Amino acid sequence: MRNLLVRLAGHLVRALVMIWVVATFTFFLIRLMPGDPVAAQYEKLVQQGMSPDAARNATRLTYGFLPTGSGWDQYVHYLWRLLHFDFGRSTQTLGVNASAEVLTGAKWTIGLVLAGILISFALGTVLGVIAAIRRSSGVGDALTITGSLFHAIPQFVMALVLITVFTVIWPVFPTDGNVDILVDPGFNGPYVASLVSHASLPALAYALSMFGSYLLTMRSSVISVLGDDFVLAAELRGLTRTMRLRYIARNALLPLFTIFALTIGFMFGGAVFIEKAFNYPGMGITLINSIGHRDYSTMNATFLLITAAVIVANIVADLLYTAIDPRVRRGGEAVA
Amino acid sequence: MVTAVEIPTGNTPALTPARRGFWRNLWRVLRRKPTRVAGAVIVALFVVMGVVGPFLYPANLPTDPGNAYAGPSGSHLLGTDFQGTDVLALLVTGSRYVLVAAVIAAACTVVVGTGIGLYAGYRRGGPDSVLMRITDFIITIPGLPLLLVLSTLWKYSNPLTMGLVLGVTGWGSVARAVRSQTLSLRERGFIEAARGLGLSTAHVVRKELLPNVAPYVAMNLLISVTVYIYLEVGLFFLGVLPFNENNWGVMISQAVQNGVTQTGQGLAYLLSPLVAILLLTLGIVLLVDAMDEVFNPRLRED
Amino acid sequence: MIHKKRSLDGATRESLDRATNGTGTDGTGTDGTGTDGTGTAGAIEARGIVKSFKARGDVLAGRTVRALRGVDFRIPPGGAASFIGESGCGKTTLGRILAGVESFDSGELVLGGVPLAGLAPRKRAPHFRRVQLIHQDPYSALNPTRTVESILRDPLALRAKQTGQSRAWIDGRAREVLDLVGLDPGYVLPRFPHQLSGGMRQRVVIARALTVDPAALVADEAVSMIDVSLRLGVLNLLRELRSTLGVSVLFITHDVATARYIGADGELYVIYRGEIVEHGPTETVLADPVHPYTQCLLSAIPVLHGVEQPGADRLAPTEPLDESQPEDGCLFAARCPFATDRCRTEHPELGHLGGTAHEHACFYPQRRSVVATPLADT
Amino acid sequence: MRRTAVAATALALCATLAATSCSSSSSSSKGGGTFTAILTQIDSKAPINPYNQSTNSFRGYNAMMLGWSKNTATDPNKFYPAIAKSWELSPDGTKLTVHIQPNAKWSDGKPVTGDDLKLSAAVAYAEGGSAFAAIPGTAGGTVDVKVIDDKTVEFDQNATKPLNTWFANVMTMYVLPAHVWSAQVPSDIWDTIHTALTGSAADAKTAQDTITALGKKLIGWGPDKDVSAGPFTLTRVTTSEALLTKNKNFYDADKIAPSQVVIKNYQDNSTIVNLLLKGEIDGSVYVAVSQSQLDKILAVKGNQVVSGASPVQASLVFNESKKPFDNVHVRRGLAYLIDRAQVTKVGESSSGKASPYPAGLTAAQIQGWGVSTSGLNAYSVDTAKAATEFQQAGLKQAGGKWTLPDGKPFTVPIQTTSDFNDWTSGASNVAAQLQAAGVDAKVTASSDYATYLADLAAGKFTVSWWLTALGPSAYNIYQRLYGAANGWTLGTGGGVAHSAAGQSGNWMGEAESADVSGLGTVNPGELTNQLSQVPPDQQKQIVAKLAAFTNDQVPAIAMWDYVNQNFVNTNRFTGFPPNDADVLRQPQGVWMQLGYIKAKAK
Amino acid sequence: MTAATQATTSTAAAAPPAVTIRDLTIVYRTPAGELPAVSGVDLDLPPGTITGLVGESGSGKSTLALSLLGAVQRPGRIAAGSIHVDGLGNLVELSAKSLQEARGGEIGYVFQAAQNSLNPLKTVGKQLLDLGRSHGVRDRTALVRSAKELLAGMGLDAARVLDSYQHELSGGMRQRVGIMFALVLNAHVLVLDEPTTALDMISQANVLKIVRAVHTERGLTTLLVTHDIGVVAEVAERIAVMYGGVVVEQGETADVLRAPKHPYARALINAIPRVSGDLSAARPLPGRPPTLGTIPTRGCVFRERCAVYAERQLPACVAEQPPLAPVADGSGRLVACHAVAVEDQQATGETA
Repeated sequence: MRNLLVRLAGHLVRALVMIWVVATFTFFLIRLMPGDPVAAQYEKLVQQGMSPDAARNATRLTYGFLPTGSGWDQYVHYLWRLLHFDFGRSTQTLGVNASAEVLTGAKWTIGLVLAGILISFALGTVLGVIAAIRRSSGVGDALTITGSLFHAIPQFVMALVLITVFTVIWPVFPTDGNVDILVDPGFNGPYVASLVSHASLPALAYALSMFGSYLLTMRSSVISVLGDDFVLAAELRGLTRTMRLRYIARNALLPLFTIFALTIGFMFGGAVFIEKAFNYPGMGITLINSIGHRDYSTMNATFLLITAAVIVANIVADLLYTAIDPRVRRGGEAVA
Repeated sequence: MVTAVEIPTGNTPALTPARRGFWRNLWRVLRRKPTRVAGAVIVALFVVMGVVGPFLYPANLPTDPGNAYAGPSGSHLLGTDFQGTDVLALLVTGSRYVLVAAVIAAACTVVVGTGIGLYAGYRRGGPDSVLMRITDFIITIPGLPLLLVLSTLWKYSNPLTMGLVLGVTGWGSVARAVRSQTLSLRERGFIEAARGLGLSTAHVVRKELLPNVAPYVAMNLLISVTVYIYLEVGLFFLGVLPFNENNWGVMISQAVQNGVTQTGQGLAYLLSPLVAILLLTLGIVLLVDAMDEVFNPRLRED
Repeated sequence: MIHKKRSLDGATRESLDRATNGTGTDGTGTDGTGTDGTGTAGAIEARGIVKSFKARGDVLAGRTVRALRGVDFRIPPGGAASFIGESGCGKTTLGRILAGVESFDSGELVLGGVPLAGLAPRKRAPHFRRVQLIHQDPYSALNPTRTVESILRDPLALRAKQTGQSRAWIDGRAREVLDLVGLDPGYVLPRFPHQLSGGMRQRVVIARALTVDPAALVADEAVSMIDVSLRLGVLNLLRELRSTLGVSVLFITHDVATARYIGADGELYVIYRGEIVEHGPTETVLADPVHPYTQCLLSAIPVLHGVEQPGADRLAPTEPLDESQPEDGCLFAARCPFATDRCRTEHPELGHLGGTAHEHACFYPQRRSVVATPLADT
Repeated sequence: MRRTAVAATALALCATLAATSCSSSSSSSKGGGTFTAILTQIDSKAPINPYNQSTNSFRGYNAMMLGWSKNTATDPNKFYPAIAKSWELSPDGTKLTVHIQPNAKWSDGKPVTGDDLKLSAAVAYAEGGSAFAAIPGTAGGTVDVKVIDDKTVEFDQNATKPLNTWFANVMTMYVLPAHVWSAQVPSDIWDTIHTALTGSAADAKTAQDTITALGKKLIGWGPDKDVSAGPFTLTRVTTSEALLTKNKNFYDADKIAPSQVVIKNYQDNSTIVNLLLKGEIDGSVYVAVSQSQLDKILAVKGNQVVSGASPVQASLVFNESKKPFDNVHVRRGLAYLIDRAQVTKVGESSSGKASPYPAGLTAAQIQGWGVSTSGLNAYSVDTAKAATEFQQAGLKQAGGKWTLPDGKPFTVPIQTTSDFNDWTSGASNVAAQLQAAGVDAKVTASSDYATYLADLAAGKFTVSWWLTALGPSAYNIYQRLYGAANGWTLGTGGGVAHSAAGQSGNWMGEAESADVSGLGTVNPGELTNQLSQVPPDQQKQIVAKLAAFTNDQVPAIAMWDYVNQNFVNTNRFTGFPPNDADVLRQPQGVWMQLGYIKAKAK
Repeated sequence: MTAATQATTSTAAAAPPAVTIRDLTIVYRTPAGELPAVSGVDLDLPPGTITGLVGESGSGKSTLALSLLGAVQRPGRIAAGSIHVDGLGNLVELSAKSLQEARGGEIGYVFQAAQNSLNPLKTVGKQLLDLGRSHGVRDRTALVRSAKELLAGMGLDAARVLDSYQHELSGGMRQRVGIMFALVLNAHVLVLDEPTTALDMISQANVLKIVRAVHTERGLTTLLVTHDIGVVAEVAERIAVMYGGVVVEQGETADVLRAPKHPYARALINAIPRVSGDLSAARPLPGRPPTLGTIPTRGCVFRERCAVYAERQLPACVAEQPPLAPVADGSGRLVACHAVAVEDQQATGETA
């Protein structure tokens, strides 16, 4: 237990440092971007038919939400606010807390990502075990090549295909949004069903684009575990096949936690593609919009949130590892 | 494994000439499986397309707005685009930007990733900590969002910048993997022996460590190419990259924006670059399988 | 394919001497302290070497394992010393320290007459290079991606660069060292390590060590991973190198018989928990061990029933080493069948046995006949 | 049995998926009384505050103005009644008396009164409405708002610098419920406003700061529960949709057929097209679609398109600070080379019409302002005329390629942005046409519109896309060509000053004036500024003059006029406005208020 | 020889063998075709004895050991022959289910010490329960009790060990746990594969002492596979020497060690340095042990390294692999050598 706490403390310190670095990096990077929120808003208003004067007036307020002072002052101010979990105000939805903006989207993205991970993990590991056990047969080869291909096919291609198939050719899934607005919100059947049906295609896109990498990792992991002595030992002790498979699977799963952490970052990044393709209002859409509107606070908050998600995933993966692997949990060394 | 039987990989472990040319060796390994040959042929085809292809067409491709979104026909094998330009011509002339950028990015990733991974893993201690923190940063910072922001900063007027930017943001996981491989190789006696013999760090890294991580590096190089092609094309798909030259990403982006997925009109325009990418991916996937054997003399034997 | 060891013809020997001398002057050139390539050039001396490791996985607790607790020994040029002890006794660490791949906390190491304490790490390197480590595992000691030729060529090329030798010299020398270890250069040079047997691999490792004209070889369990029928060949090789090249050999093992085979005319050191508990001429210690630990160790050697008869005082095996056992008093007290209260409280120092070269660290030294002896009728 | 558990979850998920795939299609057709519309971005975190750019207060649905502009080309002051049932404007245009709909009530049952309007005006000051600037001496600014009685309110304009746009600006003021908003607004707000407008310099400054601070506070605020005077109230909003329910208290509730309205987020063109293809949208805003998409959409049962002229035009504008584009002959020559019909076909095939004349006006505007087309040059494709113009500019033709006088190749870099597909497609076609004519044209794109605008304003581009003819007011239209972007800014004395190319945001780099045969020396910025001050009949003359000037000088080559293409679906509702109805330029909520859109008889 | 060994040896002579291997051939599929790792081996394990099976790498000894559990790993398979185990019948013909039950049930297997034969993620106790479940053991408390007894008998803190993970056990402890697993279900045949390799001398002595003790206590039939003749000499009554997939000599340990007949057995014994006696008595063996691909397919497998062949060049050595046949001295020793056969013939010829 103490071991675990020490690990956790170390993680937290590193996480904070990393968040600071990313916060700093993005802060300055974002300020290098050409364009400013006022100009972007002004043009939009004028195109919506507002007169130039009116548009100028309407955008004047936005200036009030832009940081002032030297770059350094802005940075210090920004860090100071970060310490209070204040991510600043959005300039796109003027005056609204950037963190609220991002969290609204993040909620949906996290749901999708988790669903995607769950499906791809289940699919990938099961197929990975099969591919490993049947590795010298055609089934194994086919699975491996399929895994590699799916691993390579990116999310947006997957999304395009799914959209074309399931909303145009065979329209069984809704095309956009996260829930049917007409359904009363709350924990009731139709609402949950609506949530699920809206999430299914994007989640599937995630899953299909991810399971290949789980499959490949699981395959090589199982192959390596199959070579471990204890597997043969279990056979020679007369353990049943199911029991042995369970031994193998549990040991083979360990390396997947590391991959899992990497995947999280990848999936949150991929949210931009998936959400854009399915018009699913998550963090990716928030990010695209905030970039388009040069909404600095929201951009910063999005970056930090994704970073935090990756870091948390890493920590979770490590803790899972610790929980499952007694070699880590109960001190690092053997007695002799 | 308990099985103490040493299973030979071939009929006779007699002399394998050691210093056989790399290419001959490659060919030998490829020949073992038809899938590998297929992969190599596909990849070679695309290389030729990227290198030679653009010279076959005029700098400015002819347009024919009256014949936009045409389906495949005798005069336009893969149909036409939104202003009646031949899709095949676009595909061929557009391959160079995409491929060059992806190869540069992959090379960048592999060179930086391997370099840092090897150095950090071999050196350990201070340099390792510093480099790994940088690597963590590269891994942690969300890549695609970063590219979205960078795409407003850079003009990506040529594949070189495109490739460099992609590569610079993507080397983290390679570095980490190479480092952990290096750490485990470091425990192997031959590294210790090389140091004991007074061989320089440069020598140890280049001659002892590098050949042992080579299969991994080669696989990554190949796979990175596909990853970067997709990333590039994905950015074009998102519409965040300016299109300054013909390339596949622009084709997909234009086709999708023109509603090909909805109307089916100009399907060939959308599918051509997609299929090209998938084919290249398949080629690379099939080829990757051979890398272990190419670089590992132990597996290479007949 | 290991062809019969050729006796060195005059020309080879001459070139060898030249090379050895070359190294000597090279060494002096860099550090200014003299070795003349004859007398004490190869002497290795250790005084009070101490080394502790941090236990891994427990950063905050900072528990340390004391691998070596002040080890002294001296090996003359061309001499042999064997270090025996059970796993975890620190013998491997000692070998690695001698070869310069591991650092040590305190103590003094003198290589070829040069004390290393005052030297900067860079200056130490050439001296450590003269002590070459032969790993236990010949499979991992050779880079699997390179041919034997390329493996041997690199250290030779470095040497050639330093001494201004030609390419031809490198080729010739590569063949020479292979000849020395009893391998056929024509067969071995173009091959990859995996194409060689364990014994041949270990010979290549030795050949590689010889490329730098070492003063000493540290052989850490050098034959334990080699097939039984091939072991003796490698052991013989080490013996021959001692006599033909004047290389001293440090043999580290838990297998007393092989230690005896290599170093019957040398010194035997028995290490227990980082301390030397008994030391003396090999045959003396084996025939008349006085420390109970040595006696336990020797008692554990299997007896070839039918060919040998067990020693009259053979001891029953003790429990294995447990690092958590108390460290005050004699370190062996907890496992010692003869321990008294004094043993548990007072730490015995290494002392000479009745004015002989035989040293021990026991309050109650008593000779016991624990080693099996050949049956008279065979 | 952990693995089995995972598998079981996966199965359960699949089961739900299968179950919902059916229910989702049924839910979309549920409620014949639901009208599904598309609007711009929806943000569930946005406040119910019409002033916020992202808002859950939707104009025409739950956000009401005093009147709905007819957006006619010639007279921006034509309005349909909204909260204002009727109004009187004093002859000098400085005093507006508004009569509130007698039945107007908020959705919580409280009547809409003059106090509501007065508070709305106060908020407008804080949020920076065009007619409500808390800065002394602002031209066209409101100086006072008087509540005459419960249902009558008077607005007064700054009499010293009146503008003819003031009336429209006041009429487009959002009406907010005072009983909801007053808690957010200090009770002495009008004192502060008056101080800001008339107080001593120091006091005014303090008052202005107070108002600005209030504006900052208010902009992000919105009531938790919607209180609307419009036909609908907001029920709930998700991140991509908003649900509005019919407001029983709306003064014209009888006219409103739908019992609820779903407003969908306009995030991405293709998702909208997908929805249209499913026949799920009852009324859309302008959606740019390709010809093939249009065909496919219209093939869906019930889908129809209602289109009208749109006061928006896509043009290629020149940066005249870059040589040789400062030379009018070069610009004219290029205009002669480009087949605008072809560009339109490639770029905006279904929702664009090739602009007939490069004059800064759309075809509808030319007609509306009665500009004589006889004097306008259509710049029909004519290589010979182009050659003549180029030669006049000193360009040379060698081997079919045009070169600059110094022999360097004549290149036309066309800038576009990846954000707009029609622009990029159009640009490639322009480039292809020019290349065919021996002009080395090249397309480059900015990664996004914000970058494009920033680079544009920085004067980095040579030839770039620009939306022109943005109406409806003539002043607005020519502001796009002869406003700040070209260096003409309002001086302190009310006149117009011109800054040199590259300065004060003058990225088009036009000269202050030019000689045009038949018109003499014209300062277009001066003329444009006059448009905001003179009555309509005088505006007509100025517009004609500016059209001729623009047509002659070609600071921009108009490519196409956008067609305001609204998709509607007649499966559930009928009675949509006819083509070209002015109401098409307002949201469908306004259509309903004006009596359009009826439930379809079953 | 101790009294105990004498006693068991004498019973061995009376009772039928507990394990009878006849003409066993095990082949591995390789790119070069199926190659035999074990060819035509006959071996008897008399009940109550410890038989030491000695050989170098590639001799086929581990494959043979695995075949005793019907667990030859792919790509290997039993191509011919039979393995009769007392109470089970011919293993080669058993169903997968019966084989699974026999493993760990009737036949216990102990791994090399360096190998991690335990699931690293589960405690010994949990794995014990898994074992019980796999073998349909109902009475878990009895299972745990007998495991504890076994462990305590081997000098371990049973409760602590059952609660430990593999990495918390030392090499010697793991080996004892391995023995516990092999015997906890009351196996009567015990196969030990290199049980002391990679252990140091003291641990090795401990393990051997335990092997000896449990063997006697439980009346087991034990096969001890090792490359170390010393280990066999210490505990085994009988010894079988394997080379190139063939048993070349078999007999009472003391007899074989005292006077090995087969040139390989002789050379192997001579190649071992000893702690006492004449150092120069040790002689290296030339050549290298064959691998699967280099085992001669015709003639004697040892021919290439054989000193006798080098000297006498018997044509039979080239022609065929000599059968394992009893030597004429009546000691019950079996040797597979043409030269020995010829000598015997000459000897019997002379006496006759």
